[in-house]
Amino acid sequence: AQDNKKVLKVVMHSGLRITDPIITTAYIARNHGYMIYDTLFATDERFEIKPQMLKEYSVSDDKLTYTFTLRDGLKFHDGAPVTPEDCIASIQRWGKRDGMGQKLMEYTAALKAVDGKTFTLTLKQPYGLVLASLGKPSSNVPFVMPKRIAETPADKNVPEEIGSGPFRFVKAEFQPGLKAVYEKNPDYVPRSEPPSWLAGGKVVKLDRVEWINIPDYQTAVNALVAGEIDYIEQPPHDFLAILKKSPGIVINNYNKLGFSGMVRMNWLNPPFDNPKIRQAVLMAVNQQDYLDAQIGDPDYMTPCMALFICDTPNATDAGAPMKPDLAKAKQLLKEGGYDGRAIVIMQPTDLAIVAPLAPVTAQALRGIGMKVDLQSMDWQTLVGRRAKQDPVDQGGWNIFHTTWANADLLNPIANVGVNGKGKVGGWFGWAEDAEIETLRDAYARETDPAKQKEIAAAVQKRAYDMGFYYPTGQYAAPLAVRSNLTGILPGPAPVFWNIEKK
Amino acid sequence: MSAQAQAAPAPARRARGLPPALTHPGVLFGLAVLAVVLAAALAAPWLGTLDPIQLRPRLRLRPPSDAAWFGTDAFGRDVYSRVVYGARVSLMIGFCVAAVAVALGLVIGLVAGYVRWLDAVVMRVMDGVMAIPSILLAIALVTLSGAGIGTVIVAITIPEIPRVARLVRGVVLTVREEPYVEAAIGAGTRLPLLLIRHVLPNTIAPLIVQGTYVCASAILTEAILSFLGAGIPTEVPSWGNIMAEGRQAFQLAPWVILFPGLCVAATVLAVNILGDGLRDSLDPRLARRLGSLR
Amino acid sequence: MGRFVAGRLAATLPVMGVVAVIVFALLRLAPGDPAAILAGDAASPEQIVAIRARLGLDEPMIRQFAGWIWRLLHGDLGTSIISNQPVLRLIGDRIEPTLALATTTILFAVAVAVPLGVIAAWRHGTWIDRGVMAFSVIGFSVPVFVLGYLWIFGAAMQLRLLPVQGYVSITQGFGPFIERLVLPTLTLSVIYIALIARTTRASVLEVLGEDYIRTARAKGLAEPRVLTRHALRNAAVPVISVIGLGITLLISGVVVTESVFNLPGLGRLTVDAVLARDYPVIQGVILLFSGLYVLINLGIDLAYLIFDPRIRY
Amino acid sequence: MSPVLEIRGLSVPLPGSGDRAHAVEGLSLTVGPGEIVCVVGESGSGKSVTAHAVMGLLPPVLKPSGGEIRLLGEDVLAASPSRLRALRGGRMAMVFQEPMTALNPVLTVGAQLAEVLEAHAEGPSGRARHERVLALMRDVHLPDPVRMVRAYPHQLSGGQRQRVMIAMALANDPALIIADEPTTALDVTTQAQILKLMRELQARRDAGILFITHDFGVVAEIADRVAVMRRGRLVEEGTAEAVLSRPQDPYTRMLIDAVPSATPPAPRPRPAAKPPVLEVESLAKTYGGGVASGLGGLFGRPGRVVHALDRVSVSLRPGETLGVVGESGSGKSTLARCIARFVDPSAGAIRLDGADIAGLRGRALHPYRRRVQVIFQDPYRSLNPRRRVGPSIVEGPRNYGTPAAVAWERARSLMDLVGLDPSALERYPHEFSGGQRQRIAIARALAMEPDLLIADEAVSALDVSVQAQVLDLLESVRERLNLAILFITHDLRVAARLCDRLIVMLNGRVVEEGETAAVFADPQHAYTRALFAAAPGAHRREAAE
Ligand SMILES: Nc1ncnc2c1ncn2[C@@H]1O[C@H](COP(=O)(O)OP(=O)(O)OP(=O)(O)O)[C@@H](O)[C@H]1O
Ligand SMILES: Nc1ncnc2c1ncn2[C@@H]1O[C@H](COP(=O)(O)OP(=O)(O)OP(=O)(O)O)[C@@H](O)[C@H]1O
Ligand SMILES: [Mg+2]
Ligand SMILES: [Mg+2]
Repeated sequence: AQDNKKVLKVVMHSGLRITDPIITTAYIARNHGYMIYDTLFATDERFEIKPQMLKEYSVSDDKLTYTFTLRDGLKFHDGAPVTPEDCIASIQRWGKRDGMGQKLMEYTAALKAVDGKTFTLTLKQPYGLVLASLGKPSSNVPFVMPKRIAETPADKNVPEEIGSGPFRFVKAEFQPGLKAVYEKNPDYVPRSEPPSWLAGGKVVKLDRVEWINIPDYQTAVNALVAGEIDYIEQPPHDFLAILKKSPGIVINNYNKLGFSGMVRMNWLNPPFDNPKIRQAVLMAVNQQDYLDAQIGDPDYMTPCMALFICDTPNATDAGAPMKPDLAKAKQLLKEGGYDGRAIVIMQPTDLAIVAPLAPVTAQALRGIGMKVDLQSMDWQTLVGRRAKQDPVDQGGWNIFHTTWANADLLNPIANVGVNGKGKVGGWFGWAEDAEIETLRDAYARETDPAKQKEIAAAVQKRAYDMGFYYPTGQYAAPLAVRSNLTGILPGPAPVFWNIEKK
Repeated sequence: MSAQAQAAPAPARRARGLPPALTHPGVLFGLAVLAVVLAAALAAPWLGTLDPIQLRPRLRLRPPSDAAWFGTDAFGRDVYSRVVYGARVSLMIGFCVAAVAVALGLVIGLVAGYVRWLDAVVMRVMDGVMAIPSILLAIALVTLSGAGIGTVIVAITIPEIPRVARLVRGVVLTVREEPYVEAAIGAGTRLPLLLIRHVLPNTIAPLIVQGTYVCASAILTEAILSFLGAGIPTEVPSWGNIMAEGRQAFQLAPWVILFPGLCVAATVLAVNILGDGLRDSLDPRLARRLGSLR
Repeated sequence: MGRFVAGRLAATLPVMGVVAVIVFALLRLAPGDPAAILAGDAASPEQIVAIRARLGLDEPMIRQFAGWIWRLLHGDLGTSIISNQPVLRLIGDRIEPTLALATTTILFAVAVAVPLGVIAAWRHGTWIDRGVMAFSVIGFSVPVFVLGYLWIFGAAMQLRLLPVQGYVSITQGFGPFIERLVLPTLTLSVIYIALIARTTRASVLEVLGEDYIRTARAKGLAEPRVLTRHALRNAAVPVISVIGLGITLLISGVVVTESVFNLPGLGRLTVDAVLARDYPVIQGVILLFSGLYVLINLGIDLAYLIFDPRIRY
Repeated sequence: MSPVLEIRGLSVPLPGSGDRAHAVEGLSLTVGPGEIVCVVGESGSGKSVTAHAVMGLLPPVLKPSGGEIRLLGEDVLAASPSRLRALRGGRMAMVFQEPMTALNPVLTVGAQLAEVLEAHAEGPSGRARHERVLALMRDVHLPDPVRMVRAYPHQLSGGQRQRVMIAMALANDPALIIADEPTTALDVTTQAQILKLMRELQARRDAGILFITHDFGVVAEIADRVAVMRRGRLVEEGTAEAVLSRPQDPYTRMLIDAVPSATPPAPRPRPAAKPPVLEVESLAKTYGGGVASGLGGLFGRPGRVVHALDRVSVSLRPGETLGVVGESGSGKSTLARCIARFVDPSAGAIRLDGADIAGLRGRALHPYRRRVQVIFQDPYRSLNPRRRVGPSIVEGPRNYGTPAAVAWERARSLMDLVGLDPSALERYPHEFSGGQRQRIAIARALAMEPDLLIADEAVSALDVSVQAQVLDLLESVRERLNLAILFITHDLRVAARLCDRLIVMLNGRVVEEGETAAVFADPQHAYTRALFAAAPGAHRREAAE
């Protein structure tokens, strides 16, 4: 039998179903990606982008050509060496799906292999986010796959799970939605630096990691207390108080960056086609209410109006409504000519972390005299429906809520909430604003961090003024683990290298 | 194959339906409990309740106290108020599902039982509906048309219809052989009147009994649908969705699930006991067993 | 007999056809879009459209239906949209826990309920009868998931008698296998004990009024013999019906029980698939369930043949 | 010689709101060894309660309140449950009325027989038991016992089942056999065989037999002594000869007088020949066989083919009564149901006043329905239990457009005609006795002013005394309304009393046809002769006269 000490049983926040971290932005697929794939660059705990698969890289003086050289000993799980062609195909596929990737591709003139270890990326004009994009910590992460797999169309699931990462996927034991098993990749050559966030040496100290999906958190928590599992990625906050008191359980807030929620209005449908009314909503809601309803425990919540996340380089208060102002909200409603129509708010009842947000919004809107139609549905229905650009009476919608890992919101390019492209190329809700797009372009081209910060502040101000979205506050989603686990790395995503079971 | 089909009425030598049933202790008990629940549901605004959907995020998961008799839930809503108002929804679901399933099942069963050439086709469709696991059918129906009381009622009702239809058809097949039905045909009574006057009354007793069981199981199914995330919107409190929302905090705040749970159990219990009582007092077979040497 | 079985199997075809049409139509009419689900949060509408086209979901319904039926007739249930696995394999992976749970539940329920029902009928009107009936009614009245939590809380968390959750295949040893099935079985069987005990009671009660029971007594037979040999055998048909019906009803309980006890069974596969609009999986599973339903009904009819020599097909 | 059974002062109170205080009151009765004692009396007189009390099989609601029952001197009422079990099937045994339901349908005949032997410790075991079962079956003249032990009850005819019951009763050589109307459910020929068997066994085994019946024909056939019960009390007792020929009690006399005589009355003057109302020509009806069941056949299965009617021709004039006799299953009801068009005939013609209605369906039939009315056998099931009598009666006329007031008026006068109070219209069927219900059914039929009345075993389920009243009623109605009546019965004596002409049916065919008197005087077909021979009471009466 296996050595129990070397097997980690984990309950992740959701079951793994889609194994392609490029086709989907789902975090579970991203986490799966970190298990089996490796990345060219990686973000470390000081938000610096460090080479990961690369031995070295250089930038030409005109800032137009980046030259990347791969480390030695990189091998895919099928035994083939990692080549520049694999990297190029992987970047190209990612570039079709990811927001930052698409932006990077807009600026890219060519990706070329130079020799067996080296390839270049040539830009059309200088672009400030090349490394930030390639070293992107969260969805979609530009993972490196073999060329033959990376050539799968970007809108089709990859047929095989082959990477060059520290773990191998045990396909035979994969039960979609239930169980995913990873084993140590013995051929993996870690970097020599100590691990830091997603960068540094990925040293695997376990033989096997089993992701088990227990959809009922009550049961998952009981199983952790009973020692049947070792690790719960996101126990609901209500359980943390109990878990803290349970012997043998440790709460680990590995992800200091945390998470946040957003209230998103649909610009295509009245009344939110009117900026005054979007403004009214922003004046009516109260971040504290959201956090109280969603998290409850002050230890795990941080009010924060910075759209690019507090305590990160782009954090600012610019443009944020600091307090709810109901009188102002009502006045804005009147000015905007709100006609009393019912606002369709979609509430996903099966997603515990998002579910509490909608009723809070509903109550706030009612508070300023709006009519609300709070519709319950499962998350998947919501996901399907929010993609509809139709009017409300034809299956469209007015408001939905969602949550993000803050790692995805750190700048105006990554944060899809401030995308102003509208019906074509925009994000659900389809905010359309030429001014913000100009600002985002400027941000992308800017290479000076200080200037970038200024532009980010301007984007934020514009986003608040136009009512792009309302942040419902930041929260921590700590792990609950058995106390015999050590070496859990802090970072923006849960990773399983460096963990030891004592 | 239906066990229910065999529940055909023997010629009721005692007849005249309900009155004797009203003296059965089970029937009385069931009706009494239902009356109390119904009264509470109707009088909800006058029973010291608060707005059941008013959120008070800062007061979440408080244990029962003077301010909140049954405690508060994860949104800080008053569980007592939600349970009292929830009675409306749960009872409505129980009654509506029972009424609609019985009504439609009755029509389908009558037609299938009497119109021979339609029988095979109709019953094949009913078999098909029955073959689909009812909970999956219900989930699919709820996702199809969006969560709402109406949808949930429809979704719970549809899988019940074939069972009622089978029951009615069984009764009809037996009754249509009764000499008094032939006598009525001989007297020139046309089909619709024949069904209404001679066949329908025989289906009433088994249908009332079946209706109570459908009602009880509908209340439970609503809870299960909520548990699986395909139930009534949380804006509208029902016992099922109060429990489903409270299950996360089952060990932390057991009161959220306890009180609606007790209400469901008590109501379903009462309805079931009522059904058993009605069956015992309306079913002539039992009377036969208890008497007669033959 | 062989002809009867063949005839019955042929008669299932229209039922399965009805099921196929209902399921397909229902699913395609439901809102929600597997492409959007596949794409994830940050996807743009254009990307979703592309995925939909790639999956063939933008074709006319009739074409999709015909294609599905065509492949079905060739034994191909299709491939999951979401996880890219063959539906047959998904079902194969998940069938054991469900089958195991269903089997233990039915066996346990029958073993407990039939004697209870017989005794209640025999002692009709006494406190034993009332006790059994009260238990049955209460068993009917508690939502399954509440019962499950109570078991976990009591037996697994407080007393530490049994594991909280999970499933171990019978191939890895009978002990651990059964250990993990005890609580789910207890949870799920309560309602079936109630159902079966009630039916048994009613059926035996009715049979006890029959002339041949009087004949048996007139022969001077002892009561246990009258009850088992004469009453129960004749009461068997409705009891078997209700057991069969119970198996088909089991599925809703299984869905919940599997969630509460984290059993990797078909119930959860289906609910997940419904929520994710994973059409091929839902279609496959529902077809399987309804096929099972039809087979069970056939089994019940065959059991009638065994239990009642009067029935000859 | 000490009696096998001695009942002294037995009283069994009735629970609650019965129509009288006691089911049985102060009953005393003895049965000696080798003696057949017949208990007669109208329905509800307490015969079965007495029998069950002896067996200790009374339902819990009925508890003897006084008196004693001694079986070979042992008090049965005082016996413990286990002693009682030993006595039952051992010292005493019982044969029940309904052979169709008294045997367990899911056990083989052999198993059920063997069980009686098993249940009693002194019985044989193993091979010997099997031999004994076969011997018993031979004793009761069951054909091919070796094969029949493995048969299930439904594979046996009613008469054979009753033989099995008797064999079961004989198994442990009981001292007392109680037979509760053992032949009532059987047709005459079978009945005759069973009675013969009982007599033969009693002669051979010397057991005492308590034989319950309401049929004086049967009494005349087998009784040594007769006890007459009425409303729970014994009203008369004596030897068969004495009671039958010199009844003392008026009740007994009434019962005996009510038995229809086996000789037909002189042919009554009939109205001048008018064209027939009904002409049935080569009527055939086949049950089963796929095609007819339409769409059902697609999913169902073809069944066994039964030729229930085979080229039957019948004609009937106004004011005339045609009797249809024949054993069970001979197609009598099928004929009636075809003529009334409750079923579709397979071939042939049915002409009502010349119009062929055999092929009509649905609405086309509507105008003809009024003219043919049927009275059914079971008075309990032929009235809708949930409707008052009045609406049941006016329903038909209203269907044909008679104004409500007229229909109700007619209903009231019909109540008068059938000898019921008009207030009966306001009551429910369960408030009436069987005989009264049959009158209501006749009134309902007459309300339609039919040309043809079909009475399908309309008096078979009734007590002799009630039977006589209903026959009188039919007779008077026929006179007054000049009705044609098709009278179906299996009882020759009843047929003789009412019918002008007779047809005898066998296996769906008419085997004999003629004027009643002629058929009685000189039956042509062997089967008709067998029917006459089997009629209970035939010999003794002949002997007596
Ligand atoms: N279980 C019972 N409960 C109450 N009354 C009963 C019961 N069984 C019989 N009786 C009543 O006892 C009386 C005698 O009934 P019993 O069955 O002995 O009549 P019977 O002479 O056998 O009539 P039949 O010829 O119809 O068989 C009737 O008034 C009947 O209603
Ligand atoms: N609906 C039916 N389906 C199939 N066979 C039938 C049906 N009705 C009657 N039969 C068969 O037709 C034959 C004649 O039956 P019918 O009822 O006419 O006999 P009967 O002379 O009235 O007998 P009884 O004296 O028992 O009433 C029987 O063999 C019977 O089994
Ligand atoms: Mg009797
Ligand atoms: Mg007949």
